[in-house]
Formats: sequence, C-alpha cells, structure tokens
Amino acid sequence: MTLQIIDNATCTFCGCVCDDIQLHHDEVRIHKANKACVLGTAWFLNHTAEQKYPAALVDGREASLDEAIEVAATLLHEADMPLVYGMSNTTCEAQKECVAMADLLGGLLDSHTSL
Amino acid sequence: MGGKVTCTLGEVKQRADFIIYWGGNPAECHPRHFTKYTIMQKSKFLPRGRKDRTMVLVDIRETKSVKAADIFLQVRPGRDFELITILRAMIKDQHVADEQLAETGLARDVLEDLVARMKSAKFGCMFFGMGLSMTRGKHMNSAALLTLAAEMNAFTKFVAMPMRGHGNVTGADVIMRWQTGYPFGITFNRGYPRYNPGEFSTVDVLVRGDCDAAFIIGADPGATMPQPAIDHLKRIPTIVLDPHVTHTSRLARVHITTAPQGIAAPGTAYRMDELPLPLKPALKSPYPTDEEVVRRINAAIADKPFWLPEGSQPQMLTAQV
Amino acid sequence: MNIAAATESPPVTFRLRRPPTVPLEAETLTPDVIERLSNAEIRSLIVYHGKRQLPLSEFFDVEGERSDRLELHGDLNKVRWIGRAMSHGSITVHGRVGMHLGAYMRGGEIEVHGDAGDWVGAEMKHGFIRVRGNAGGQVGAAYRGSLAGMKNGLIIIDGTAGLEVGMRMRRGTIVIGGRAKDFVGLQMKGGTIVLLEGAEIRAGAWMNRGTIISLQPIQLMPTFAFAAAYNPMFMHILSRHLQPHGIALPCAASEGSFQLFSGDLAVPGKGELFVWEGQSPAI
Amino acid sequence: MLRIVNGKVYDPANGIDGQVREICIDESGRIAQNVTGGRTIDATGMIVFPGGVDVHTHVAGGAINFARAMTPEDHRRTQAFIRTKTRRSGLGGMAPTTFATGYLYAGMGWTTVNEAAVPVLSARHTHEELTDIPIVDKASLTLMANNEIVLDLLENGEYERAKHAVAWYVWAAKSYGIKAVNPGGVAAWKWGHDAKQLTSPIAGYNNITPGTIVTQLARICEELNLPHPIHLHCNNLGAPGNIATTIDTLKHLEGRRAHIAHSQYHAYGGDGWESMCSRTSELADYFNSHPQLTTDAGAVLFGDTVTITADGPWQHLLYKLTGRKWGNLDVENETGCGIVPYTYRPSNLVNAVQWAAGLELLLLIKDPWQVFLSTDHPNGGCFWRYPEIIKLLMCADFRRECLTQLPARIKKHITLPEIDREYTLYEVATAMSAGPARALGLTRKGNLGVGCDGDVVIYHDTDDVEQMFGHPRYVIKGGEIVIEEGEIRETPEGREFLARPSYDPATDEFMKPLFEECYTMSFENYPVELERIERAEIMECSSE
Repeated sequence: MTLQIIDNATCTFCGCVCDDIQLHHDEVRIHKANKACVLGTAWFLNHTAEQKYPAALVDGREASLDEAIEVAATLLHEADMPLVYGMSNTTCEAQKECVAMADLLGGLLDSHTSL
Repeated sequence: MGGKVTCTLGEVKQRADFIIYWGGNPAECHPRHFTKYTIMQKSKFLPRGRKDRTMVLVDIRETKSVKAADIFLQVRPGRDFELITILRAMIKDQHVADEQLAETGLARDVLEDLVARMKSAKFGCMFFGMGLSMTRGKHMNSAALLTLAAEMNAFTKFVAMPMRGHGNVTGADVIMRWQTGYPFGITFNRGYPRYNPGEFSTVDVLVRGDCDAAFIIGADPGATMPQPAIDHLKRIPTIVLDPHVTHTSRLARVHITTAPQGIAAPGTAYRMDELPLPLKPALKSPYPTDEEVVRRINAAIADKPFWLPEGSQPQMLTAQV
Repeated sequence: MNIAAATESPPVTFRLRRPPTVPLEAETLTPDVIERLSNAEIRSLIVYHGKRQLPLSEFFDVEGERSDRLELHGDLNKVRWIGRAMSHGSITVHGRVGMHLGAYMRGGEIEVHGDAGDWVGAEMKHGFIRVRGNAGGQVGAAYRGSLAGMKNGLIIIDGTAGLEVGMRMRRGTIVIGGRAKDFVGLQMKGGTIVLLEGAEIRAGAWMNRGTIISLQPIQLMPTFAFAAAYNPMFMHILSRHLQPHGIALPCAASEGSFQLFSGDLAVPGKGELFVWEGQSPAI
Repeated sequence: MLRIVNGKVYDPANGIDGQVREICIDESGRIAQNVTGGRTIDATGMIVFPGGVDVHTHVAGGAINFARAMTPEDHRRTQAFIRTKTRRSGLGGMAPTTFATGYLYAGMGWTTVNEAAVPVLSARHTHEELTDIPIVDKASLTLMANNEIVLDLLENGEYERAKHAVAWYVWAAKSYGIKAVNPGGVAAWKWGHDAKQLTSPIAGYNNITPGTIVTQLARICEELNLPHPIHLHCNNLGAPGNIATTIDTLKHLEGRRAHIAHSQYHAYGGDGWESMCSRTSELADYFNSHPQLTTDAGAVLFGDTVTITADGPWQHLLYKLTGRKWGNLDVENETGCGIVPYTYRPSNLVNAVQWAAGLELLLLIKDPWQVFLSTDHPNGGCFWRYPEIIKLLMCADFRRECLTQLPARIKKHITLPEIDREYTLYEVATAMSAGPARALGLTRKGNLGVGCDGDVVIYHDTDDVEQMFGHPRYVIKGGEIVIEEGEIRETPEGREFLARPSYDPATDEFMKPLFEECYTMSFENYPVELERIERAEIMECSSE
C-alpha cells in the first residue's frame, strides 16, 4: 500500500515545535516521521486513528459525548470556584476556548507555567 | 529592576557566537535544539558553524549534553541563584571573596574566564531549563538569569530564553496575556481578571482546597502533582479532556476522549520563542477536537443562568496607591 | 499590644458560623467601612465566596454596630483581605486568618491570636500589624510587578514566616520572631527587618538599601562583604522602639557585637546585614 | 437601518462644516441617501462626526503582548471591564487586553485602527490578536526597513527583485502596507550598534545607507500602488538635535508621498538633554511646503505609560535612564523591539519639551489634512487619553494653564506659549477621522458620504471639550449602535483590511533558498493563510 505524505508537518511534543517533519501515513497510523527526533518520532508513531477508548466516561461508566458535555457543563456551572487548568498539550484554538470558559464561569485559570 | 531581553531562535542561529545552556539537557529533552537552532548551524555571520561558536553548559551533574559543550561548569546543587548573582557582581567588577565563590563549587579562574568570554562575545544567548526554574528559588532563579542577560547589554549584545517543554505551553501563556493581561495564575471571580501566582496557581489552589470543581485539559496532574493536590482533585468534581484515559481521568467524574493536537487536530502551536506555527494533522481521528468539545461545553454553560445576578456589579479589588 | 480601650462604643464582633468551602474575600471587614454602618447594614455587606456574592451574615454572626473596633472569632484561614487599606481603628482576630491581612493598610492596628496567610501587610503605608502565630510568605512585600512593598509601619510576626519577607520594601519595620524562609528582604530598598531566629537561605538577595538584623547566625549570600564588627547606636533606638512590644535587641558591648555585612554586590547595593555574635539575647 | 436627524454634521471629506443634515444608514451598514423604517436618533443639540481613525497605534502582536506581561502592577490599578452574559471581560490601562482595546476605542468614538508595526514572522500572532479586538475595523503594516533579505537585494542593486520581495512579504503577512522603522538602525542594533547618519553605510553593509533605504522603499510603495504610502519612523528617534536627521530623511523621499510617524519624537534641537529644545517650526514649515506628506503627532501626555518600539537602541538608552524594567525582543532577519515602562513628568525638562512639541506640530502644520491625532500609543500616552489632546488643541487658555506647571526655564526651549491657534470642530474631525482615513487610503472611512461605512459618532454639544469627546452620546459602527450613554450595547466583530500588491510568481522560488538560510521555520508555513483572517477585505493593487 502506498502511504500518503504530508510535508512540513509540525511536531508539538516539545517546545522546539519543529515544523519541517515529513509524515508518511495510511490514515490510521503514521509509519514514518522523517526529520523528527527520537522523541518526536515516538510522539507521531504512538498516536493512531483507532478507537481505543470510549468516547467519554461519566463516573467511571461509558457515556456518549453529548451526555458527558452536559454533565461537565452542569458540574462547572454549579461550582462556586471552578478551576480551568492545563492547556499544554492542546491547540491555541482550544486554549482560547479555555480562557473563554474561565471568563464565562468566573473561575480560576492557570497553565503548566505556574508549576 | 532588570527585565527580559530575548529574541527568536533564528537570531540565535544567525548570530549567537556564545551560547550558555543552564539547567537543561537539550541533547535528551530538546534533541534538535543544537542542530536546528543553535550550535551546529552555519550562517552568513558564522560561516564555520560550530567552530565559530562557544557553548557552555551549566548543570549540577553531567548529562548527555556535556559532549556537545566546549565548557562544562558543574554547579553545586541548589547554588544556581548564588552563582548567577556572583556573575552579576563580577561583570560589574565587584569583588567577591574566594571562600564565597567556592560555595558554588567553581573556582575563581573558571568564573573569570566565563565573564571574559561573555563580555567578548558578539552575541550571547542563555537558555535555561527546568533544572534552574523548577529547583529551590524557582521564579527567582529564572529572574536572576534574565537580569544577568539584561545587564550584559551594557557590554555586548545578550539575550536569554526559557527552554519551554510541554508542547504548546507557550501558546497558553501568549493567549492568556492578550485576553486577560496576565500569563497564568488568574482568577475571574470578580468578573474580571486578577493575577497572583501562589494564590491562584493550581498546585497551591489544590493543596489548600480552594476550588470546588476542576476542568483539566492537555495535562495530567494526577500523575505529576503532589499527593495533597491529587487528593483534592479526587474530592471535587473533575472533568478531563485528553486523547488517552489518563491518571487524572481515572479520578475524574467526567472524561472525554479528544483528538491529539497536530496529529489529528488542526490549529496552531507556539514555539518556545513565541512564534506561532500551523499544525498539519495527518490522521482523521474518530474523536472530536479539544476546541470543539470546549466550545460545546461553553455553549451548554451559556444556556444556563449567568452567574452574576442581573444588574450586579462586583466590587473591584484595585491596587491602593 | 494595648488596643486603645477608651473608645466610646463597644466593638463590633464577628463570629464565624459557617466555614467557607472556597476562599471568602471580605475586604469590607475594615473599620473604615464598619464604623459607618448599623448592625443590619453590616450583616448585608457583600462578601465573595469564590464567585458568589453573598451577605456577610451568611458566614458571620454580627453583634454591635458603628464602631471602629472589630473583633473576629473563628477559623478564618480562608477569609482574605481583612483590614484591607484600613486607615484607623483596630481589628482583633481570635483564630487563624487568610491571605492579604492588612494589605495596603494606611493606619490603625491589627492583632491576630493565631496564624496568618501570605501577604500580611503587603504594600502597607502605615499602621501596626501583630500576628501572634506564624505567617505565610511575602510579609510586607510588593505585589508582583510593583516597584515598592511596604512603605511604612510596623509588622511583628511572633512565629515563623514564609518566603520573600519584606520583598522590595521601602521603609518601615518587620520583626519575625520565629525562623523565616528564603529571600528575606529580596530587592529591599529601605526599612528594617529584624530576624530573632534567623532565616533560611538568600537573605538580603539583591538588596539595594535597607537593614536586615539577624540575632542568630545566618547563611549569607556570597555577594555580601564583611564590613565591620561593632555595636551601632541605632540599635538602641530600634530596641527602644520595639520594647513596648516585648522585643529587646542586644545593644551592650558587654554582651557581644554585630557583624556588619554590606551588599548585595550584584546590584551593586548599599544594604546592611547585621548578624549578632554573642550571648543569646533575652526576649 | 438608522436615521440620525437634527444633528450638526462635521464631515470634512464632503466639506460639511456644522450644517444640520440627516444621516441615513442602510441595512448593509453603509451611508445611504434615504432609508425607510428602523430607528431614528434625534440628535438635536448634538454634533455628528465620522468615526475616528487611528493612523498609528500599537494594539496587537508580540511587542504589546510582551508589555502586558511586564506590567501587572498597572493592570491592578486600571479600569476593568466586567464580564456580562455576552461580553468578555478585559483590562484597560497602559497596555489594554484585546477585548478592552475594542471597548475603549469604540467608547470614545474611534471605529478604525491601524496597527503600525508587525514583523512578518509574528504576523500570524498579530492577526489572532486583531481578531480578538472587537467593534473596530483594523489594518496592519509590515516592518520592512531592516529586513535582511530586502537589504541584501538593495545592497546588490537588485531593485526590481527587492520590489517583488516587498510585495511578497506584504501579502505573506496579510498586511495593508509598509512600515519602515529606524532604517538600518535595528539591523545594526542586533550587533549592539545604531544607525544615526543618513548617508553612512549601515553596520554589516558597504553600499546601503539609511537614506537609500528610505528612498527605495518609498519608491517601492509607490510603484506597488499600495493604498497607504511608506509609513516612516525616522532614524535617531528621541535624540536631541535629531531635527537634522528628520529633515534629511524627508529630502531623501525626493518628492514622493509618505506618512511620517510620531514626528514629535523627531523634532528636537540642542546637543544634549539639558539643551534639548523643540524645533517643530522647522519641521512644520517642511510639511507646509510639501502637501504630499502627512504625519501623526505622536503627542506626549504626562503620566505613566509603557514605551514600545522597534527602535531597540533607543529603548536600551531609556532603560539605562530610568533604571526600571526593560524588555527586548529581536525577531530573526526582520526587526526587533524594546519595551520600557516610563513616566512623563511635567517637572522634567525633556518630558516638558516633548509634551509641548507634540502640540506645536498639531498647531503649526496648517492643513489638518496633513497632521493627525496620535500618541503613538502607548509610547507618548495611552490612546484612551485622546480627548485630553483635543481639549489642548481647542482651548488656548487651557494650554496656557498647563504651561504654568512646567519648569520656568522651559520657555527658551519651546514655542507653544506663542501659539494662539485653536482647533475648530471641523479641524478636529479632519485630524481625528477624515485626514487619517484619506492618508491610509481607506476611502469608505472618515467620510459620511453616500456609500461610505456607517461609522458615526454623536457627541453632546457642550463647552467641556474633554467630557464631550471622552463620553460620546452614541457610537455607531457599520450602522449598529455600539455605545449609548457610555454603555457598551453591542460588540460586533470588526473587519480587517489587506492589500494585495502584485508580484512575479517566480518570487516564491527565488525567496525560498534565501529564506531557508535565515529563518528557522519552513518556508511553506511562513505566509499567513487567508482563511485565518476573519472578515478580510482585500484591496487589490495593480502595479503600472
């Protein structure tokens, strides 16, 4: 099977954020990450498009995405002092939504930087 | 009061003839840093590449990065702040006594040589890692190195930069700054952003038990934080978004599986020098992106009554001058 | 401490009835606000329980009204900003108290029979704070980014204190009875810090001016230089200033002398760090 | 749809000077001849202006974002915008957050802003911030006068190639035009030097001088037909005696159009801080005899601010003078910037001269179509203080009162006490809206003619000028009422203006190897994708 190639892909494993990686993939799995370092290669090759986990878990049981979103919203909305934390391994687009969430909730907002 | 004097990595690649790595191990933690950005690169100003550059590594132990260094300075554990402060004094020709120098584990001639090299550099750059910023003294250790770099500009061009780890942590920092004015450690409980690391930073908040719900994304505090913090996460409703079921997911009320960024989720990530780069996902994930899920949670929250009562205006807690 | 007894009305007392589950921001707990209000008005003052705005009476039983003397009872370790920017009057707390006690204070007195959190007397301008127990970090310090911490006044912590005591302080006096953690007097610009039991590392780091006095041996920054050994005159004056509070500094040459170190050379600064060598002073 | 009746209209673009006119805005948000239905605002006793246009400000991108992180102490004492159910929170002050920037500009009737300094490398970042500035429309300028690829081409006499490279950069950055900062000086600063002589080769080069860079870039902007001419920050900013450099720079323009940024900072005589004086009359004379030139004042107001400029050498000097904080950020191959918090004090002779010089320029340049309101935000003062400047321009008595606060010896250093001119409302409308819009080539801005954007500000007509301009009765953006009686009603997203100059398609191929030599990111990832610009409005520029 011939693999599809993506040029100048960006690796977000470490703060170097190298954007010159050539990825060879078959839509399910990345088979080769040219130019990536040992850490980056592991990062690219260890993620797949397989469905390994349930869409969501609520109180330890499998749940639908819709249900999990509603439960999450309710728990966060009820809290007197909710915390929004993390944002390292995610995109800027998601980070903006997280800042919006803390603003909307009137809660705490913090990233890995504070550690 | 010092400050922060920095640059993009391309400037280092083009110009830096003198590079210090302090408390970091790029050979193992940022493997392409040497080759892509710093010591190995040739440029029009440094045509011989590695030969035109000097690299100093400062750390408490020998790491794999030592091989790449011209000079390795082994500082005594916990004495980084003292050593940097001594260097600040030495560049200004202030006399520091021998026995006090010795506390750092380094001899006078070694430090004098270092100062001479720093001053004679055309363009110096200091990178610092978690060996500096996460050990005793923490933010003051980083501040010390940034101040030393700023003060070096009285003699020659000098910059400093943290070696940020953790993927896109820089992006979070940059975005929070433009949307809230502060980089981290923020509360909105009065309806506008306030900042106080130590008071609003997560470890402290969790250890003191100051929050009553937590939304965790792109991090696994259940694996990395001190036990009292983890215990509090167990006590309160915790919600986790992650491509994997993590330690934190297992103690959470809600876990939602999302597509990994840059592999199956598109968007942007910031490099450690605050340069944004586009992501080019190769795979199509069966899971939604973080962006999509957070947006949907926000929409669901927005459908509920707004937390500030109609017409109420929280009192601001302004500085008193 | 003798809180002026001869005021015309009895104090307003606050008894915690429901412990807050998240931080309770109560900057209205200050004489400047309370002295103008009736009991009912005091009860309906807004406090912030996390993000929720609630009347003070949700958390406190309030007795009395219209007094500039406040008495607080209970474990208030989650209650923040008590006595913020107060200009006169007094606050007495029986129990622990949370962060920012007496921050931006301009006058009056605060006494805590218990422990206090971080930022006691941060950026205060005048007044007197006494904490009978331990305090957190940043006592009398500057908030992040501010050029100056405490500008005048007196803070006495009988117990231990946390990091960065007196960070960037400009004037005034801080006394720490127990041991203080790292970075006492960080970037100090003036004023006096007295350490009765010494401190951990990096005392006086990057100080520009000001005085740190330690009655116990202390680990010095390498960028401090020995200047002299003597018994400075001002120690008498300071001792007399602190004596009403039950604190005595050794002054007599017969008991020993002070080693004076100056620094921080890195700035380069003209700060003074005195370390007592001699008999243990009686406190 | 909206109809504004009975207001006194000041619309300099159409020569309307205080006549009562009806202004109609149709459902597309444009000024129309007539509309039926919709709301009617009775503006009896009020005056009607086109929305303000800021020709030169720094509100988005790496530098201002650096400044935000450096000044938490200012955020704590400043105005906060409290979150509402639909509106994001924000902080004002010296370096406002993006949301607050939109609220503050709209709050005083400004509806278009031009971010004047964007390194191509951080253009992607700048656009993300611009997207987060609500209400106002935006444009941005790309920094070019220290770009090493372009400088190398000019050094080798490859003018045509340089022109294509500039055009390529403008489109790669999705910007609106070219900003030249301290030509050659920032490149020299990367070695710790500066470029002070217009005719001496810059550090690292043999042929090109700051003067040749100015001449060639002005020509390039003209030949590319960019809507805005070269936007020039002259060499030697802030230095006593720099008037000579400034006049010399203007001569190097050889009669071409140009916009000179914050000229207050470039109009000093003297040979040191003690003898520093204002030489604004000389500079004003030059403008008065060269109508193709425009400028903005870069006025200084007393108080706290944070200075941000791509002029790194100046910032290092300022840091040494203040001993406070200093931030510096050099951007590979292109530019750099410095950040220093600063307090302008009336008791300080230099600051007093700067304060006077900004006002002098606004008053001595005769044609308000040539000189515009600006503080070079946040350098000379924060943009939300513009109403104070308007008051200073409209009230000579108030100016004289302020002059008494200055050191007595100031008189020998400035000419402001001798100036009696007072701005009329018509002149204010020109300097804050119609003029900057025309200089920017934004034909639908600063103009209440039919077909133009429905950006209108309505003030109470009162004698208290500062109150009047600081608190508009209504602010209308694209036909929507966004501010009413000081309350924010709506926060629509603004548009972004882009210019697309044409360039040889082979430029990509030519740039790639040069790029890869200098930069650390992939060439293909460098240009900002057009899809990232929300509500882009593209001006196609055809070269002759």
